[in-house]
Amino acid sequence: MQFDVFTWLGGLWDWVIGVLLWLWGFLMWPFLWEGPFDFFAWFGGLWDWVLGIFLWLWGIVNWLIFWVVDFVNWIWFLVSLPENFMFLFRAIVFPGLIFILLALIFTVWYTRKIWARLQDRRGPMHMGKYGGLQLFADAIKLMSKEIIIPDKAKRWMYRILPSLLLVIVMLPFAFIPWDPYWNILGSPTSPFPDLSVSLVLVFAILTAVPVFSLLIGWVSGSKYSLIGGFRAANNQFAAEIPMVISSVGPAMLAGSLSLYSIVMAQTNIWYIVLLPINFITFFVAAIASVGTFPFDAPVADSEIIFGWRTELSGIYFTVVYFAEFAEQMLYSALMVTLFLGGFNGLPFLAGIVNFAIKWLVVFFLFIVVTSSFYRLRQDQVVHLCWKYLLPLSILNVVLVMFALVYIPGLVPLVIGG
Amino acid sequence: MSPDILDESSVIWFGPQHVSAHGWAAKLTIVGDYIVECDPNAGYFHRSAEKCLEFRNFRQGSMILERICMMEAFLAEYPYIAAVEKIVDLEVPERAKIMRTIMMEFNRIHSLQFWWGQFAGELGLFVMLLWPWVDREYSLDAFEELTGSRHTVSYATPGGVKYDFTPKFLAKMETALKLVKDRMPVFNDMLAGSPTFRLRTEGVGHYTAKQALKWGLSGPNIKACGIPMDLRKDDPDPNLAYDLIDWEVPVINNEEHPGESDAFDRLLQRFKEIETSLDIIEKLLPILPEGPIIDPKARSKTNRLPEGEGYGRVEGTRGVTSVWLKTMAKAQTPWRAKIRGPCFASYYSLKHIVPGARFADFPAIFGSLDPYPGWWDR
Amino acid sequence: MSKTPGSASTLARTIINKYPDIESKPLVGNKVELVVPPEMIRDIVSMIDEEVSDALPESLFGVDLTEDKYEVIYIFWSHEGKMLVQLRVSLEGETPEIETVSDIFPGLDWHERETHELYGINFKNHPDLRLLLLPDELEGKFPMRKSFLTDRSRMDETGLARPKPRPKPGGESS
Amino acid sequence: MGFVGNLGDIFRILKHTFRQVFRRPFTYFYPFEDREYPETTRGRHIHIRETCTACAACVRACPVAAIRIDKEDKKFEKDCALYFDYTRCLFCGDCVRACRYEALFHTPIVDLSEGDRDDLIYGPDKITTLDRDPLEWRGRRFR
Repeated sequence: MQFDVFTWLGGLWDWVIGVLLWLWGFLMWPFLWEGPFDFFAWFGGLWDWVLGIFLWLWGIVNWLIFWVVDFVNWIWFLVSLPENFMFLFRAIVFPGLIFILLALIFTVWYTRKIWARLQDRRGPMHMGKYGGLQLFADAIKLMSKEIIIPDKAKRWMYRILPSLLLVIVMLPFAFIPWDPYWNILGSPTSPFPDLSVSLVLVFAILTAVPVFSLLIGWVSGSKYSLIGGFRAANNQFAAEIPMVISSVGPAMLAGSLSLYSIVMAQTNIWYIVLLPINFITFFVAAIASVGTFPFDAPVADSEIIFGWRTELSGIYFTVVYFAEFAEQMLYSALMVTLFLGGFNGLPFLAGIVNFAIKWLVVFFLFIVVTSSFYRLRQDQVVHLCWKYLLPLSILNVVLVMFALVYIPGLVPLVIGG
Repeated sequence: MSPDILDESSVIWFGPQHVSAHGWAAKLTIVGDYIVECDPNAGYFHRSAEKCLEFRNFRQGSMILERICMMEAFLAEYPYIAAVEKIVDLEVPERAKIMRTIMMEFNRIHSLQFWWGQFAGELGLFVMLLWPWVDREYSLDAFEELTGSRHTVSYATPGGVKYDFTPKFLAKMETALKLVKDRMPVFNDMLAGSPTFRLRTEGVGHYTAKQALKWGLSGPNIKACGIPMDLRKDDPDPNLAYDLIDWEVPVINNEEHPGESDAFDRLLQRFKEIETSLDIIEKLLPILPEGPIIDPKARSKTNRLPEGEGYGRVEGTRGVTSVWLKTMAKAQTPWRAKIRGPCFASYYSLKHIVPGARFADFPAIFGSLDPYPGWWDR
Repeated sequence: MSKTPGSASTLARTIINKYPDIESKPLVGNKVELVVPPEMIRDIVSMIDEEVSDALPESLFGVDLTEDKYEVIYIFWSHEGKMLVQLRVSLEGETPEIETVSDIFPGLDWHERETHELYGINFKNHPDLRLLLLPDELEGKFPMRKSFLTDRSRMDETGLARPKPRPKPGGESS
Repeated sequence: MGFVGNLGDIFRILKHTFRQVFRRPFTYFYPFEDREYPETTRGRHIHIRETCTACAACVRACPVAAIRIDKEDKKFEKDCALYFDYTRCLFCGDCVRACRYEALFHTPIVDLSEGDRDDLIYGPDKITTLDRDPLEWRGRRFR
C-alpha cells in the first residue's frame, strides 16, 4: 500500500467540515429540534464522531511510519553504496572512532607502565593480565563518582565543555594517514581522495584546545582553575608558533601540505635523517603544547592544585583525562607522519603495523623525555619556545629553501618514488 | 607597594588541603603573578606535645618527641634525653656515645634523602620523588634490624642506648651507606646538574646571613649562607662522640653572592651535609670500643629527678633542635618542657622571604627551607 | 664582628656595668644566665643585639610557677663566641605583661604569639597577637597553665591504682 | 655553563632515566609477597601467661595508657589478663623492656588492620596466641 499524502490531505477537509457541522448541529439543537430531545438519536451519532477522530489519528501515525521507513531506506541506499560504506567503516570502526578509543586505552596503560618503571614501581598489576583492564576499572570508578559542581560554576558550560574538548582533540585523527589504504580522509580510494591541506587543518583544529582549557578554568569558578586556564593559554601561545613552523620543513621537502602526500614522499628517505634539529624542535614544542611534565605549569599540582582541572569531578574528569592522552597520541602520530616516514618501513608488514611500531617508539621517547625534567615556570616556557625553538625552526625553513634550490640531487630524493 | 596595586590583588589560600601543603596553610596575596604578602598559618597539627610531656615520666617522654618529626625521629628524641642527662649528671659509656652518634648521622642521611625526593616532587619531577625514597628504604631496613621500628626508633634512653649493634645491622648499614654513596653522582646529575632545576632554583628565595640570624634560622638554611654554625662543633653534647674525631663542618661559599643564599645553595648545602655524615660514620665505626651500652644505675636514677633545669640541644637535620626541661624536686614528670623545633623559625621566615616572588616559585622557596609541620605545631 | 665578646661572662659583665640591677648566674660551659627585671627587657635585648653581632634568637617561652607567678625565658646563641645567653624574667599577676622584643628580633615574633596564647602573658606593642596554634574555642583558656585541667580518664582505664598527687612546687625556682 | 654544557647535562639525565626503565622494579606484590621482617621487629605483642606475675610494670611503662590490666582474670597461679589497645599503641617497646619475667614480647606481625575499631583491642584470647583467621581474596590466601 502506497501512502499518498495529498489524497489524505484532501479527505481531511471533508472531515473537518463534517465535524464542524455536527458541532453546529449540537449547539443549535434546542432551537431547531421540534419536540422533546431524543437522547438516543444523539447518542447514536456520537460513535461516528469518535471513529472519525480515530481514523484521523491513524492516518497521521501511518504517514509517520511510512516517512521513517522511507527515510531509513534512503539512508541505507546511500550507505550500501560501496564507497560510502567503506568510508563509514573507516570513520567508525577501523582507523576511526573505535580504533582510536582502543588505542587510547592501550596508551593510557602503556604510559602508566612506563611511568611506573621510571619510578621504580610496577604500575597497575591486579586487574587483568599485567593490569591491562585497570583503565576500565578506573573509568567505571570515575564515572560512578558523584559529580560535584561548584556553586560559582557556570553550570551548563561546565557540563558541556569537557566533552567538547574531547571531540575537538579526536577530530584531527581523521587526517592521520595510518595506512596506504586504511585511512579516513586522504587516501586515493576514499571519497575524499586527497585533502590537500590536512596539515593546516590539524593545527587549525588543535588551536581550539587551549580555548577550552581556559574556558573550563573560567567557568569552574575557582582561582586555581582560572590561573591554570591562563597558564594553559600561555603554554599554547608559546608553543604553537614554533610547532607550526617546524612542520613547514617536511611540507616544503614533500612539496605538499597533505599529510598523505608527505608520507608518500618519504619512500626514499625519512625526513628525520635530513631534518634532525627540526624533529627536536617539533618534539619539544609538541610537549609544551600538550602541557605534560616539564611544561605542566597549567596543571602544576604543587602550585595550583590541578590547574584548570581542579574542579572537575567524575565523568568530566575522565573525559578531560582522556583528552590529554589523546592529544599526546596525536602529537606522536604527527611526528611519525612528518618525520619518520609514516606507514613506510618494513615492506613485508602492513602499513598500519609499521606506523604502530614507530608510534610506540616515539611515544616511549615522549614519556621518557617528559619525566626527566623539572617543571618550568610559565615565563620560562615562553622564554624557551620563543628564544630557542622559534629561531631554530625558522633557520631550518631557510636552510630547506636553499637546499631545495641549490642541492641538485635532493628533489628527486625527497619527492619519493 | 602602593595601595593601587593592592586594589587588584586577590587572596589565595595555599593549603591546608593543598597537594603539597601537607598540614599547613599560607594565605598568599597575589597581584598578577607576584606574591605581595604571605601570612603563614600554623596549628593544623597541634597536639600540645609540651603539655603531654608534663604527664609522662622521663623515660616515656622521648616517645612523644619522636612523633613530632618522623623523618628525623632519633634526632628529635635526643634533646629530651640530653636534657634529662644534664639534670641527673649521668655519664654515658663510651660505646653508647659512639653508637648514638652513628645512629644520629645515619638518621640525618635518610632524612636528607627524604628531603631530596620531597623537593623534587614540589618542583614537578615525580621520578626524582621516588628514587631517593627507594634508596632510603635500605636505611629504614637497617633501623628495623637494630631497633625493630622503621622510623620511630626510640633508640636512646637516659644513660645509654637500648639495643646493641649486631653484625646483621652492621651489614645492612654498610649496604645502605654504600648505596647512598654510589647513587650520589646520579642524584647530583638529576638535581644540581639539571638545567631545569637550576632555572627553577637559582636566585629564588634569596636571603642574607644577617636576616637569617634575625629570623632564627639555623642548620643547613644558615650554613648555606656561609656561616659554619653547627652545634655538633660549637656546642657538642657531652654524651655524643663528635669531639672524638676530626671532621669538617659542611658549609658552602658561593662566590657570586657571599653571605647570601638561594634555593640552589641550600640544595648544595644539603648534599654536603650527607657527605659529612657519611664521613663521620666512617671515622666513628673503627673506634667503636667494646663495653656496656647503658649505665646500669640509669634506670633507678631517672625514676625521680632532682630539682633543676636542663637544656638539651642537638644539631638536627633541619637546624637547632632543643628541649628546655625544668623539674621540681623528686618529680616523676617534668614541670615544664619546651620544645624548640628548627622549622618554627623557617616557617615563620616565609613571611619575609616570599613577598616579591612569583607564585610559581612558592613551592621552590618553602621546599628549599625543608619545613616539617610537626616542628612548628608540636 | 669585632665587637663580639669572647665569652659569656665578659658579655654579662658588660651588661651589668651598664645596668647594675641585673644579676648574672654562670651556667655549665660558656653559658650565662641573666635575671632581668621585666621593665628592662627591651634594653637588655637591644644591648645583646648591639653587642653580639650574630645573636640567634633561639627560643622564648613561658613557665608557669603556679600562684600567678610566671617566668619568661629568652635564649640567645652566638656562633662566633660559642656562647649562650639565657634571660629570665619573673612576672606576677593574673595576666602578666611584658614589652615585646619582636621588632628587635623578628624571629621571636611567633614565640611571643605562642606564649601569649598558651600562658596568657601579654606582650605589649606586639603587632599581631592572633592565635597561632590553638583552635578558636580555646582562646583565653591558656592551656599550658597548670590550672588548665586535662582529661586524665585514660589512666583510670588501665586498671592501676591512681598515682600519687604531684609534688608541690618547692619554693623558688633555681 | 654554556649551551653545550646544558646539552651534556640533558643527555646525562636522559641516560639515567632511560636506564631506569629497564631496571627491575623495587616494589613487590604486597598482600601476596612480603618482605622478611627481622626478629627485632616491634609488631603486635604476645603475652605468655605462664610466666606472667601480674606486676603491672608494662602498664606503668606505657606512655599512652594502651594496656589495661585485669588482675581478677587468673588462669595460672599469679598471672593476669592484659588488654592491648592497638588504636593507641605506639609500638615503642617500653612494655617489653619493662617486663622482667619474660612474659611479654613483640612479634614480627605488623599488619593489624581490622574492619572495626573494637576488634583492635586485643583481649586475652587474642594476645596470648599468634593464630588468626586467614584472609582470602580472589581465591588466593595470604597472611
